[in-house]
Amino acid sequence: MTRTNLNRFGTLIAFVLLCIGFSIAAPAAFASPANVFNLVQQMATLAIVATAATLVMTISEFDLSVGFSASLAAVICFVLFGQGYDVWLAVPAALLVGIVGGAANGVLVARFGIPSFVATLALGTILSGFAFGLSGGQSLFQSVPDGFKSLARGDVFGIPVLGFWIVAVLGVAAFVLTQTEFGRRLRAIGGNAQAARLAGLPIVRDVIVTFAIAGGLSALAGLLLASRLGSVQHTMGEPLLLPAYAAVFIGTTASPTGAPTVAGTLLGVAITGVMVNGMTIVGVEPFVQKIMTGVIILVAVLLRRVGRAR
Amino acid sequence: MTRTNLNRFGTLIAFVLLCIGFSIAAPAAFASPANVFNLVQQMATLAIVATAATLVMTISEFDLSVGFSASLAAVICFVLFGQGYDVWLAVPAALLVGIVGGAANGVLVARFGIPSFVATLALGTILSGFAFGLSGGQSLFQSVPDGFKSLARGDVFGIPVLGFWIVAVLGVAAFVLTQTEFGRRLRAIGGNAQAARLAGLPIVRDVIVTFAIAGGLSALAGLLLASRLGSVQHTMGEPLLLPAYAAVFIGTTASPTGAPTVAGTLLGVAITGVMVNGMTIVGVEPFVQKIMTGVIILVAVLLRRVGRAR
Amino acid sequence: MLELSGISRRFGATHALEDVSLALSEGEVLGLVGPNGAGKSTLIKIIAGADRPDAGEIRIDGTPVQFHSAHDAYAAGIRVIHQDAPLVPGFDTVENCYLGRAYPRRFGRIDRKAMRRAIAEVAADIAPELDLDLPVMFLPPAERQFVRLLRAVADKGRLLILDEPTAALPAEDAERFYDVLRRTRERGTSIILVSHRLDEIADFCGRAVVIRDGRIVARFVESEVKPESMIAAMGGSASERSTRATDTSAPKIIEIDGVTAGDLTRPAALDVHAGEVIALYGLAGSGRSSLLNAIWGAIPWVGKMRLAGADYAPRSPRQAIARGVSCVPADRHRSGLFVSEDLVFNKTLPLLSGYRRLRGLPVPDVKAEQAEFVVAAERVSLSYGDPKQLARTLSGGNQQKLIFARWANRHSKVMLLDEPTEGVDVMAKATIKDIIRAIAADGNAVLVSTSDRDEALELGDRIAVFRQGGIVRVFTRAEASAEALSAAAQSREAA
Amino acid sequence: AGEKVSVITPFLAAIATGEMIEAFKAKAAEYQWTVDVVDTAGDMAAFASRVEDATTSGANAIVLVSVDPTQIQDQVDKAKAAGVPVITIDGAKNASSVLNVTSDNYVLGETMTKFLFDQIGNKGNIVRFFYSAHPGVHQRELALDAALKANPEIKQVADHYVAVPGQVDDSRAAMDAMLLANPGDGAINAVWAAWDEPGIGANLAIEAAGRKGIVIAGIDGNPQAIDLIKACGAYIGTVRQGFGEMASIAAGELNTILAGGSAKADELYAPVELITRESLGVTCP
Ligand SMILES: Nc1ncnc2c1ncn2[C@@H]1O[C@H](COP(=O)(O)OP(=O)(O)OP(=O)(O)O)[C@@H](O)[C@H]1O
Ligand SMILES: Nc1ncnc2c1ncn2[C@@H]1O[C@H](COP(=O)(O)OP(=O)(O)OP(=O)(O)O)[C@@H](O)[C@H]1O
Ligand SMILES: [Mg+2]
Ligand SMILES: [Mg+2]
Repeated sequence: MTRTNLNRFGTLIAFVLLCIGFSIAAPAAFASPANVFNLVQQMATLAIVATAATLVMTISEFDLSVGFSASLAAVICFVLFGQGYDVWLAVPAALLVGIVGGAANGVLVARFGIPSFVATLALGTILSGFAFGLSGGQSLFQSVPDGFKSLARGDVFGIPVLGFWIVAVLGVAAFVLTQTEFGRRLRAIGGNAQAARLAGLPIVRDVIVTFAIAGGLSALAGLLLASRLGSVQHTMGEPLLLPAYAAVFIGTTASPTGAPTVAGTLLGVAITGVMVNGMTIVGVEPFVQKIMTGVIILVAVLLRRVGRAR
Repeated sequence: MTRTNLNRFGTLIAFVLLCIGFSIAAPAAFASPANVFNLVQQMATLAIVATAATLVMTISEFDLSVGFSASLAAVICFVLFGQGYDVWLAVPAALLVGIVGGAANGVLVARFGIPSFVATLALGTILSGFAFGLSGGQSLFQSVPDGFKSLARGDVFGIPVLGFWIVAVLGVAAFVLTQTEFGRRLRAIGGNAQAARLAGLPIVRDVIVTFAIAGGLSALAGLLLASRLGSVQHTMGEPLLLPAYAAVFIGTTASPTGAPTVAGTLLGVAITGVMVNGMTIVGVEPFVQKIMTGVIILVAVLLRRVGRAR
Repeated sequence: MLELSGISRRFGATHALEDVSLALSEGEVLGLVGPNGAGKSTLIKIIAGADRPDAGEIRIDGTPVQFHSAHDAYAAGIRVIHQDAPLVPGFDTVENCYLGRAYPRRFGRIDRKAMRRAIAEVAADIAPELDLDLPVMFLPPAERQFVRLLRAVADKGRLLILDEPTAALPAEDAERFYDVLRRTRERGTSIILVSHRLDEIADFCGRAVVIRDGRIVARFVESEVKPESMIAAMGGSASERSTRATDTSAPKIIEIDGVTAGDLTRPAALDVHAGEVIALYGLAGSGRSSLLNAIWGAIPWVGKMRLAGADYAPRSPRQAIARGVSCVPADRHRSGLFVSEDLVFNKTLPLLSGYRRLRGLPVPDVKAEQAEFVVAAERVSLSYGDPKQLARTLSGGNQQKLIFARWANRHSKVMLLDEPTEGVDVMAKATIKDIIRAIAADGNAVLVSTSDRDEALELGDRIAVFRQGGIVRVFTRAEASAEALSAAAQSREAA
Repeated sequence: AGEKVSVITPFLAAIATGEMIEAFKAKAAEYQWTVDVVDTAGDMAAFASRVEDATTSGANAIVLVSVDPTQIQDQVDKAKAAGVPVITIDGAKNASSVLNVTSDNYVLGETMTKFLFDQIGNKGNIVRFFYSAHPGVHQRELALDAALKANPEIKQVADHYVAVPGQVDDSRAAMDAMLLANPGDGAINAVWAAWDEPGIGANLAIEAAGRKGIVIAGIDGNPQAIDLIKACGAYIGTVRQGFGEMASIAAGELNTILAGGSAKADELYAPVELITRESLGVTCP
């Protein structure tokens, strides 16, 4: 138990040290309420996509289409705006596309037994082709209703709206994974798919549902990003892919059994977010930033071993 | 046995169909000797990086630093050229950096138990920071010795030089994996690490060596690419990452046990290579190309199920 | 040759081994027995270099040694089959047997032909029908056990350690293995044998030690090595054979008619009445598991089945559960356990929706789950430290009990049990048999496949004997005897 | 008429590149060429491969967009050897290509920098958003460097190497941080964006922080940037590259080349146009 806690603390300690370090280096700027506000906003889309990745990794699969789904959802939403459709139609339509795309991933994986890496990359490429075609390769920013912009901007009682999204999405995901029957089933499938099937779990259905949720969350992240930026490019979601999985894997190092957890993923997102933000504030050279990014991540995951026997 | 063969044929059949399709669509251009020559050249770097990925996936790990290693090696080589160093010094130095970087990955994974996804991404980011810093973020193309250019250009007896590289690298890798003791150990470690441990295999050493080889191969691919293009950008290797793993995974669908094989990987590389080449020749719209790419990959991996029971 | 002194090993609060001292001389055969969780496998892992003791010393030929890896022990001439030893799934039998060994070479290249020849020679004696060239992932569980046996005896060493080598093997298959083992013993190899089949220990071992709670509690030599005395030392008593007769007037619960599936290649017919326990007996690969898996909906099957008078055609275990069927699958590691999850998770998973606090809300009541776990664990005499410990930290036999415990409290109409007592100690076996009988006595039907011939005889109201993919004969209790079962299982003529 | 022209770029996802290619396609339709557009999504190796494909597939001409041919010299040489004329739009002069049509990137940078510096009275603090990997963009950076040397009263207090793709979000996050690192009115007076998209990201951050007294200028004449200029916020100017003009000059010259003639010169420039509130006729309160 103690050892476990020390492990868990390791990565958390790294995070705290990072925050302390930046607070000393740039006390006024880094530790200011405004920056915390910014940080929360900046982390939101990544946190949501990383949650999608967490769910999929819980069943021991990969979803490489998350970034493509995010882009496509944003493009569809803005194309619909351009044709005069309302927020209440455009947003659900875009989310639905994400969910359907995700479900298709699930079908390819669960029904047809295609390795998820191939299935989701291929399907993601198809989605990105549609995003490209629909946007005409252009940046879309016209006729965006104000209602849509308020999805991800501003604050309520001083707390950024995106903060509420983080709490809502990650809170629900954490609850589902740890407290519900569905979450248990996902862990079982990820732990031993053969045994899960023989224990009577509806594996095919659960896998499809998981990928569909991941697709829906990715689409949501794409929409929030679009709302935050007010414009859409057809490749905008792609840079989310690697950081999302990096966050999940950093998170697994903070979990006693090495399984992905929502809390661990949030820690991973927070570490990467704070790192980039802090280094930009301090004004580190771009190439040094890259080197430091790698170093800090390694230190963070190595620290967890401080408490390890042997 | 029959079932196995049919499965194996599935993806191969997809490949042959693809070639036939393009030959019909563009008989003069696609099926010409000049185009076959091009195809071989175009596939070479990806084939080598995908071989690195195959080795690492044989031990059930990921190496996300392959593209970064390729870039860094190319940058280092060109920076050394710029300072007047000779090919005989610059090339081995660049390869050595790749090997050392790979070995460092191996140490992080095998000794410190960091998930390979995190370790290699973090280390890769560090490598890319160095590539960035050394190149100053700019394209390098000055004072490249002719000897270096001949590494990846031209032909011998009508066969492109890069074709020999493919045969050499993939041939050796296939031989090592299937015929040698080292290869058997890698397959055992990847198949069941616990079984390998209980059989007393030197896992730590083998994992480090595998990552080191992967780093060296990535560096080689970067150098060949630099030689082919005659210029170097500090991000040039990055687009190799996803296609390399896609090729490996496509290859696994052609293997009876689902394990990665060099032959399967080559098939994966060939499918993606022919697909893009053929579509360019036929002249497909960019967004349609993306959609087709996804569709063809899915069809290829689904075809293998033609021979399946049920 | 081997001396252990003062060996201790702790896992958290659990003292798996405490001050164990033991000596083995050249060519000696030692039996190691004890209840589940006593520390046998831990001791073996330490001798094999797969685990390190917290305290104590290992000496070989009088010299203290420290094994840092399994390779060190191997180099010292120690050969082991661990309990539930993992194999490399993509490797065939030959490759698995050579893992960690020096490969034969010919002109510098690995000589696959020589490898195959060497393994085939041993296989001819132990498992003549085993396909040596098929990746073991495609082999059924029983055949994978043969691979482990081959691996252990094909590579000659000074000391051979076997941790429950025959746990799921029928007596006839086990006998062939012991024949080979006898020859090994005659060559002067020392052997340590762990088994819960005490008659095997009595037959084979000149000396035996009993471990309980991590300590050696008794040592027997020669004629003292008897099942009764060992059971007494373990703190249990031998069970008796019940005498009941089938009530053929009771309603048929399950009717199987012309079913083929997997290895069950000849159409099988069998009716099971309420209150009846049918034991399925046969050699490995004879089709018993396939029949159970078909009824469980786990593999594709053809034919006709009826359950409680209605048509029954399950296409997934889920459908089977919905109809009141329960199943303990064979091969707990591949098909049963979630080793990285805790005990409660493992216990309640298949019937999770039964623990809701609010009926419509799919959120399990953790307290209720835990309470039920404690009761079930008690019932199957599971020995564990904490309900929250991970399943992988249980001893082999306790893992098996955990899987059995899943269904122990359910009122199943049909209970399918595939090797439910694999690796379970004699006392717990008796408990499990009692539970099985109690379930049947409630008016349910039980089909239990067991490789333990005595268990088949004790449990079965009737005993269906399988041979080469079909049922060759169904014995009534009166007709059945060890000899008759063996004869039927090995008979040459088809039914 | 009927000639096959391959248009190849690694940056189709970049808005400006897309605009040039669309304009080129429109012109090509007039000349009745068949145009195949190929994008390699930032992948230089694939870019080289596609140039080879175009050469062997018997294209009558190859048009490279937004790249310097030196980056794939061997492939361009081969095209030349095969008798396929190569022209570049928004690229660079090269011995093996027959024509480069571009805006003079140095002039673009100079024009924008001068405008921006004038707006802050040639005095104060600026931040820079840049991307040296793109040869054209790098020229603009050189223009800024020169202007900084010439204006010692202007100080660069922070810079950011923009991540592509994802440039808008990335620039926004960077600007968020820069604003906090340089708090107080006058700590930052201007944002120098090497092209419009980072400027748009910076604008979002400034808007959200409610900071006054910062002006932004970019390059490209991106429609969204023009909207922002009209909106009277921080964004005050952009330099419109004549993307359409570039494409039509290139198409016109190519028509001559395909007819057996040769280009007017090996490098031609399209006019650049500074877009400000003034030029747009907007008066702000
Ligand atoms: N990795 C571990 N972590 C924690 N406890 C462990 C671990 N391995 C074994 N134990 C505990 O050590 C004790 C001895 O286990 P061991 O496997 O040696 O028993 P065994 O005698 O082989 O039993 P069986 O007959 O069931 O195989 C058990 O209480 C078990 O739970
Ligand atoms: N078509 C199939 N698809 C999936 N699994 C199959 C198929 N055919 C057979 N199996 C599996 O193969 C296994 C056979 O293993 P095993 O040797 O234990 O059973 P058996 O042949 O019935 O022999 P035994 O009498 O020893 O139980 C079964 O567990 C069954 O699930
Ligand atoms: Mg044991
Ligand atoms: Mg069986």
